Amino acid sequence: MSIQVKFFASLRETIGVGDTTINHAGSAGEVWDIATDKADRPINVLVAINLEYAQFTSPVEDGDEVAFFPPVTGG
Amino acid sequence: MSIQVKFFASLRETIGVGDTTINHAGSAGEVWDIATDKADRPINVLVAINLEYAQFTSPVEDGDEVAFFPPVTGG
Amino acid sequence: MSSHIEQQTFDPWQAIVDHQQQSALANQFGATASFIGSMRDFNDNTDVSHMVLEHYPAMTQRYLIQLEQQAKQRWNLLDTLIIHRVGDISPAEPIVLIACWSAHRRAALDACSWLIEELKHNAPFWKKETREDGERWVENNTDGL
Amino acid sequence: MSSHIEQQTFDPWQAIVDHQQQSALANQFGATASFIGSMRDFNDNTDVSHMVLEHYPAMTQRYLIQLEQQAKQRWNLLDTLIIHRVGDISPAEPIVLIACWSAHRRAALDACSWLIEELKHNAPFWKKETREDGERWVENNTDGL
Repeated sequence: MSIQVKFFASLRETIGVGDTTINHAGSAGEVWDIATDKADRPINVLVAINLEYAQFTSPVEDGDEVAFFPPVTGG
Repeated sequence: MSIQVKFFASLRETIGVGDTTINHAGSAGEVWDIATDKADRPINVLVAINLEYAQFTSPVEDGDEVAFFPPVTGG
Repeated sequence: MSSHIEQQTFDPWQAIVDHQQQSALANQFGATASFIGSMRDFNDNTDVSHMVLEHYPAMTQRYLIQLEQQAKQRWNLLDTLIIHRVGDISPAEPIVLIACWSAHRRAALDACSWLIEELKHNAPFWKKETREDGERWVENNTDGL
Repeated sequence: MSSHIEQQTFDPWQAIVDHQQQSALANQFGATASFIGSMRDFNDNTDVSHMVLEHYPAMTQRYLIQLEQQAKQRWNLLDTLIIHRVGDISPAEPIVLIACWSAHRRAALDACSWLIEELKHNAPFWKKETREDGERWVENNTDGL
């Protein structure tokens, strides 16, 4: 099993990594814990699974791309 | 006493005149009656006195410009 | 703030660019909202080949100036531009341009929307369409839908 | 419908003109509404000299396509265009362009307003400002006021 993990913007700088891969996780929340070595999760962090907004309780599967990022500020 | 009277668009064509002058009138409604020789007044006719929307009961004074026109269709 | 009547066809995008360039507000506006109304070649499912736009010049000018002042009182606008065509108009030509500049987006967007509604309902302009079956004064504006 | 990301500064008005010219709808649209968001040289009363816009490329692309499709389902639109900048941005440069074409005015105006709000709240872009006192990630978008 292989899950691609991405961090963006201020979160990438805080965590200190932009892209990583983990071997196994059951949910997006678990992806966070494994990829960040259980770093505190800021209350406003957003998560996307395969390019769609998701919940931290959402299940993840082999081959998924899971991204974490702060509130968006485009436009 | 002199009052400038104007008719616009379809109303100008119906009445058959664009500009005229009348000598005396107490209200915008009276201006209509005098300037059109008491033509029927379509229910949706609008009136402006000195470039501002007014009522048919609004008083008119010497030197006023009174305009009658159908519902506007610009933009 | 600027409003004027055009007797000839005009390039609405160039008008916006020109107005913006001569504005002293260059780096202050974060938002520009614009609306352009153009002549369609059909109306009520009938082909329209040509249009004449009549207006009441003195009242139009006064009305548009008042309209811009009201918008500026109501919203935090940095600048506004209104241009309206009159005379002979062909399909695809612009009829009306409204542009609003502000620091933040809602002022420009809401003022632009408000200005076109007010103008449509109150500015003394009248359209006469030439159709296959002859000329016809447009009776009333649609509600925008 | 067209949406894309620009790495370099672009001329929003020219982009609208270009898009419109290659459209087959020329004489059908009576209404064009547009919104342009530009970089201001101040924010929260502090001078901002420079900005970097980061995004999540694959998700951004997907999100903007979905957004245009949703707008087209909700309003009677003839065409839409969305352009968003990323990378290094200087004051007065455009950040986002939204343009909507429709037969009647409300569809274009309402869709344009809706699109910028949705994009601001959900599209995965992030701004980092360079100020006198250093770099700073913008924490959250204003509500537009």
